[in-house]
Amino acid sequence: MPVLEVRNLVKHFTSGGGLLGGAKRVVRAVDDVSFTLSGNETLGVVGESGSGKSTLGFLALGLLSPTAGEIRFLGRPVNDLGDRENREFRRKAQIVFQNPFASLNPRMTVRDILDRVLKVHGLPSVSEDGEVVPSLLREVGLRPEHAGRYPHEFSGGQRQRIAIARALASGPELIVLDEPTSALDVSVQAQVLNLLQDLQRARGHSYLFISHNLAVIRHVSHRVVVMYLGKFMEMAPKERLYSAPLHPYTRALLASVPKPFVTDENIEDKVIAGDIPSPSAPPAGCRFNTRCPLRTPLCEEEEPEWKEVGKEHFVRCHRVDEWV
Amino acid sequence: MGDPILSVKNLTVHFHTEAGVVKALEDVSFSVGQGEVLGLVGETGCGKSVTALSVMRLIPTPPGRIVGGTIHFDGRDVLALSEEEMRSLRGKDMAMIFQDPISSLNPVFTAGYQVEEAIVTHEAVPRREDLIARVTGLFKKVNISDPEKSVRSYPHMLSGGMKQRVMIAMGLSCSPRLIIADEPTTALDVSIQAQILSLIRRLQMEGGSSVLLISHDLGVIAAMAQTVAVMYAGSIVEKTSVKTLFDRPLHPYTRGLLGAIPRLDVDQERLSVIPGTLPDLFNLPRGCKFRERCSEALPLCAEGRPLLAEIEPGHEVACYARA
Amino acid sequence: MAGKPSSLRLIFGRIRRNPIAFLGLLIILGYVGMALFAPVLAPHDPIRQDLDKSFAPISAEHPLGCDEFGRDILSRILFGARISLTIQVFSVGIALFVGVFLGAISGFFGGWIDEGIMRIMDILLAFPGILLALAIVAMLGPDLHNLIIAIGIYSIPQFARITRGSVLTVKQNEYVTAARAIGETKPSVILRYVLPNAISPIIIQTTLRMATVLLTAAGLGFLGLGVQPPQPEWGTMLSTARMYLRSAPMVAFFPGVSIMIVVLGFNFFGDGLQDALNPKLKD
Amino acid sequence: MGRFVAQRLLMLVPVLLGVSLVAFCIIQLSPGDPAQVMAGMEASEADIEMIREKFGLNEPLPVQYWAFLKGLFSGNLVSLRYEAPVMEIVLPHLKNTLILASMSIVLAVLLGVATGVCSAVMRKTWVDYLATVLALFGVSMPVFWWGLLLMLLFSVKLAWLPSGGMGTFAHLILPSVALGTSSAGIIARMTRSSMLDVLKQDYITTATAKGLVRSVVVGRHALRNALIPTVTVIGLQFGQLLAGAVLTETVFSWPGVGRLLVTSILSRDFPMVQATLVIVAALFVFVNLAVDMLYAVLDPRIRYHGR
Repeated sequence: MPVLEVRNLVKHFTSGGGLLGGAKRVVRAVDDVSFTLSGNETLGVVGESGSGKSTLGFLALGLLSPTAGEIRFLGRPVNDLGDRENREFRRKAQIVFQNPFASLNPRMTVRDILDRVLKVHGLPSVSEDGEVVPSLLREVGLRPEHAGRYPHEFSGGQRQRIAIARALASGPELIVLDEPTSALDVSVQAQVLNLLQDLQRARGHSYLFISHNLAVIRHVSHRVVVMYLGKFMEMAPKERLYSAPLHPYTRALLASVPKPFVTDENIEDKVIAGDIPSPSAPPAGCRFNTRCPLRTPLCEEEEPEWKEVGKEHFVRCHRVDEWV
Repeated sequence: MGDPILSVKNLTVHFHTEAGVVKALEDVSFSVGQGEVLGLVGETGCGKSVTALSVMRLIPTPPGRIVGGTIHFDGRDVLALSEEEMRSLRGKDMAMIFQDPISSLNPVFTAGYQVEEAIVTHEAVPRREDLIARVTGLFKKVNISDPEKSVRSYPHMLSGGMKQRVMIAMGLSCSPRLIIADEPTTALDVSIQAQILSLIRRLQMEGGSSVLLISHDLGVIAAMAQTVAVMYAGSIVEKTSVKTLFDRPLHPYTRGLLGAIPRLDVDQERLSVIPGTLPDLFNLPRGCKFRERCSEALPLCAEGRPLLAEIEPGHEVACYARA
Repeated sequence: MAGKPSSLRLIFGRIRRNPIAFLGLLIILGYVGMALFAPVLAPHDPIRQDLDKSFAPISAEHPLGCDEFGRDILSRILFGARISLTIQVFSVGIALFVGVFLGAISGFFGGWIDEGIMRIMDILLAFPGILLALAIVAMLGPDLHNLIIAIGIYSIPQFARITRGSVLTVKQNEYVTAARAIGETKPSVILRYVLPNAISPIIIQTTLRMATVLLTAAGLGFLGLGVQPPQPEWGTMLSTARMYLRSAPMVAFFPGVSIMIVVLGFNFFGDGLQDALNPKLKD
Repeated sequence: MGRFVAQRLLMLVPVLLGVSLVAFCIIQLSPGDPAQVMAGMEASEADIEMIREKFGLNEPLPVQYWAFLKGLFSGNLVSLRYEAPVMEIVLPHLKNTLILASMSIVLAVLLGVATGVCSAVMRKTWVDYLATVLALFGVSMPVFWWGLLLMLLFSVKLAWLPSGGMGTFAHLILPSVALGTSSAGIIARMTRSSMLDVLKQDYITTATAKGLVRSVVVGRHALRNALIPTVTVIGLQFGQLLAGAVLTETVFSWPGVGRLLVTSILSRDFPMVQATLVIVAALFVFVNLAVDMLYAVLDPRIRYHGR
C-alpha cells in the first residue's frame, strides 16, 4: 500500500470579493495533480516561485484543506478522519520547514520541543534503548547535553537537526521536507542531506522533498516531479528526468542552472525568456506557453494532457511525441 | 591590463556589538584589474559583503569600523577621501547592485525617478525630456519589458527580476568603472537568475567596466568570474584564476566546499562534508581559522595564521600544508 | 523571524545601562513604597480639617504646607498615591485580562470572530481618550469603583489591539504551524506557542498604560467626576486648589508635580523597556 | 481609489450605529430609573413623570432608540438646561473646539516631527537624549496642570496673555500650547522610531550608494517612508486632542464642546451629553477616514491594491 496517494488535487486561494472587496482573485496554487508515494521512497518536487510546491506539501499533511480532489494516507482518506484517526495521522506524517530560525519555539528548550511531541501522542519518554530525547539527539548528530539549551544557542545547521529530531520523535511514515536546506550554507547543507539519507535508510520512512534547487533534488530523490504555476509538467524516475528530460520547461530549467565548473558554454545561451506569470493570472492553454521556445498555436489554446510516455514517466506537453 | 582599478590591502574590519567585538575581516588583500570580473566566494559570515560595503565606505559606523588596511580606487586612497569626495565617487565611478531587489528600491518613488536621481546627482542634465529619454534608454538596455510604462511604475508593480533590472539600470546610469554586485541573483528564481547573469555579463563586456562579484554560489562564480578569491571566516584563503580554482583547488576548505555541492550532472552516492561549524567570530581560535574542521591540519597550524602565499604562478593559498 | 528571547538578566542589564529607564524604575519603586507605607510615612491625618492652619506655609511640621481646610498636603499626597495605585492596578488589571483574551482569540482564529470583536473595539475606540471613561462615569456615577470600571473598560481596546497584532505576527512563524503538525490542540498552541512569544508588546503596553490611566483618573478627578472629596486623590486635590491659584499657587503645585513625576516614571521605564525588549532597534 | 473610499465609508456605518447606541445606553444602563436619574435626586414624583412622558421612557427600547436617532437630527431632542434642540447648541461649541484642536495639532506636528527626525538622525548624541527626555516630559504632563502652570506664568505673573475665554488670537495661544504638548511628545517618539526603522532599510543604503547627499537621503527617501506610520499616529492624536479639550477648555474657560460636555454631565443634561458624545465620536471617526485616505496618498502600495 502506498504511503500517500493524491488524486486530482486542487487548491485555490481566493482573495478579494465579498461585499466591496474589489475584484475577486483566485490563485490556483495547486491545480489537478495526482501522484503516489511508496514506503521508503523520496519524491522530489521542484519548481520556481509560484509553482505551488509548498502548498502541495501543506495539503499532503492536512495543514490546508483542498478545494477538490482526494488525499489518502496509508489507504485512508485524509479529508474525513475521525478524532482518533486524525491524531494517528498527525503522528505518522511530519514536516521540516525551510527556516530553522523560525520553526522552533524560541521559548522552549530542545527537551521541551521534543517532549511535547511525545506528550501530545501519549508516547513513552523512555523506551528499551533508554530515554527517548537523548537518543533522538544522538540520532540527528547532536549531543544529549544539548537538551537543556534554547534554540538560539545553536547554529542554523544544528537547529535544522533539532527540527528533524522533532519530526522523527513520533516515528512517522512520511516526512514532508519543505526546502529543508535552502537557508543553509553549502557545507552545512551537505551534512543535513547526508543525515536525511541515513535516517531514511535506518528507519524506512518516505520523504516528500520540496526544493527549488534542481541539484539537491537530484541528489536525494528517487522520483522527481517538476511543477510550474500549480501544474505538474513532468514526472519521472530521477535518472530519466535528469538524463532525458522531455518537457521544454524541464530542459530549459536544467540548462539555466550555473554549474560549479568552468565550461565553454555561455550562460547567455541557456536563458529562458520572459517573466514567470502571476499564479493569479496564469496563461491559457499550456501554462508554459508564454516562455516556451517550441510553442505552437495549439499551446496557447488548449491545455495539454498529462500523458504517460514511458515507464513511470509523465509529461504535460502537446509536442512530446515529436521527441520521445 | 595596467594598474588595477581597485586594490585592497590588509583590510581589517571590526564590529562592536553588545556581545563583544566581531572580527569581520582580517588582512584581506586583493585587486580588481581594468575590465576584470573578480569573484568573491564564501559562506555566511565569511565577510564577503562586509568587503563590498567597505569598498563603498558604507559600513554602518558604529558598530562597524575599518581598523586597518588601505583601499585604493583608481589610484586614490578611498579611506582618506572626504565624505563629499566619497559621495561623488559613489554611483558615478563605483556602483553597487544589492542582493534583494525587493527591499533595495524605495517603495514610495517610481522606478524611473529612482534612476533619474542617480543621474542628476552626478551630472547636470538640463532638459527633463532628455533625462526621461535617457532613463527609458537604460531600461531598454537592461531589457525591461515596456520601458515607457515601467519608468512610471512603482516598485511593487514590478516582478523581482524586473526590480533587479531597475537596480542594474541605476548602477549603470553613470557608466561606472567598477560595479560591485553583492549576491545579485540570490533572491531570484533559477530561470530569472540566468537572465540577470547573462545581462550583467553582456553589459560588462560592452561597457568594459570591472566587476567585483560576490556570491555564495560556486556555479555563479564559475559562469561569471575570471579570477576568484575564496573567503573563510573573514580571510581570503585561496585566490587564483577561475579555471585553476575549479580544476585544481588547493586549500582544504575550497576542496571541501566543491565536494559538498550536490551535482546536477553526475550521481553522487554521498556528499563529502566539511565537519563542524564556522568558528565563533567573537572568539577566533589561535592559528589557522579552518584548523578545527581540517583533515590535513599540521601541528604548525595551531601556532599561527597562515598567510596568502603564491604557491605556483598565479595561485595563492593560505595554508601551511601546501607551503 | 523568531529572535532570541532575552533573558530577564539581559533585560535588566539593558535597563541598568539606560539612565532614563533606570530613573523611571526608581520613581516607580518610590511611588509604590509611598503607597504601601503611607500610614507610616504620613505625619498627619490626610482628612482631618484644621481651619486654623488654612493655607499654612511650608514648615517643619507641614513640609509641603496645608490646603484650604488646613489639611497637611504631604500626608494627602502620600495617601493619594494609595488611591492612584489602586486605580492603576485594578483598572489595568481588568483591561489586561479582558483585552488580552479578546485580542488573542481575535488574532488567532481570525474570520468572523475577529471581525466581530474588532468592530466592537472600533466602536469603543471611536470615543477618543478620556471621553469613553467620562461617558461611563457619567452613566454609573462618580466613585472609586465606578472609576476603576470606567477606566478599565476604556483601556480594553488598546490591549485587545496590541495583543491581536502581536499574535498575528507570531502566528506567521513556522513553529506555530509545526505545533499544529505535531498535533497540538488549539488552546495548547495559543498558550504554549503563541502567547509566550507575543508577550513583549503587551508588557510594554501595560507599563505605558499605567501612565495613561493615572492621567485619566486625575483628569476625571479634576473635572469633579473622579474620586470625590475629601478623599485625597491628586486630580481632585488639584480641582479644588485651582480656585486659589492666584493666592496660594503652591497648593495646586504639589499634586500636579506628583502626577507628573509618577507618570514620567512609568513613561521613562516603558520607553526603556521598549528598547530592552526589542533589541532589533539596537545595533 | 473611488472604490477604496466607498469601501471605507461603508465600514463606518456599523461603527457610527454602535457609537449612537453607546450614547443612547448612557441613560438606559444607569442604575435605577432613567427618569429619576435625569430629574435628579430631589425631583418630585410629578417632575419625574413629566420627564418620562417627554422622553418617551415608557416606550419599548428599540422605539426609544429610533426616536433618539431621529431626535438627534430633527431637533426633537431638546437640551434640559438650554431648552433648545441639542444640535443648535453643540455645533457652535464644536466649531470652537475645532479651532483649538486644529491649532494644537499644527503645533504638535511641526514640533513633533522636527524633534523626532533630529532625534533619529543624531541618534545616541546629546540631542537625542535631550529630545527623548523632553518628549517624555510632554507626554507625562497632566494637561490640566500644565495649563494651570502656563496660565500662572504667562497671564498671572507676566500678564502677557489672557487667562481664559475666547476672542483674539492671543486667547488661543495658551490653550493650544497646553493641549498640543502631549501630542507633540507622542508624535516625536513615533517619528523617531519609524525614522530609525526606515534608516536601516536596504533602500536607504541604495540611496547612499548612488551618491545622494545625506540631506536628500534623510529628507526625501527616509522621511517620506517614515511619515506613513506617523500619519496614523497624527490621526489618533487628533482624537486625543478632542478628548483633551475637555480638560483644557475647563482650565481656560474655552467655550467648546468639551466644556459643554462636562457642564452637561454635572447638570444632568443627558440629551446634551448624548448628543455631544455622538458628535465628537463621529467627528473622530471621519478624521480617521481622512487619515486613511492620506495614507493611501503617501503609500503607493495601498493606492493601487486597497488594503
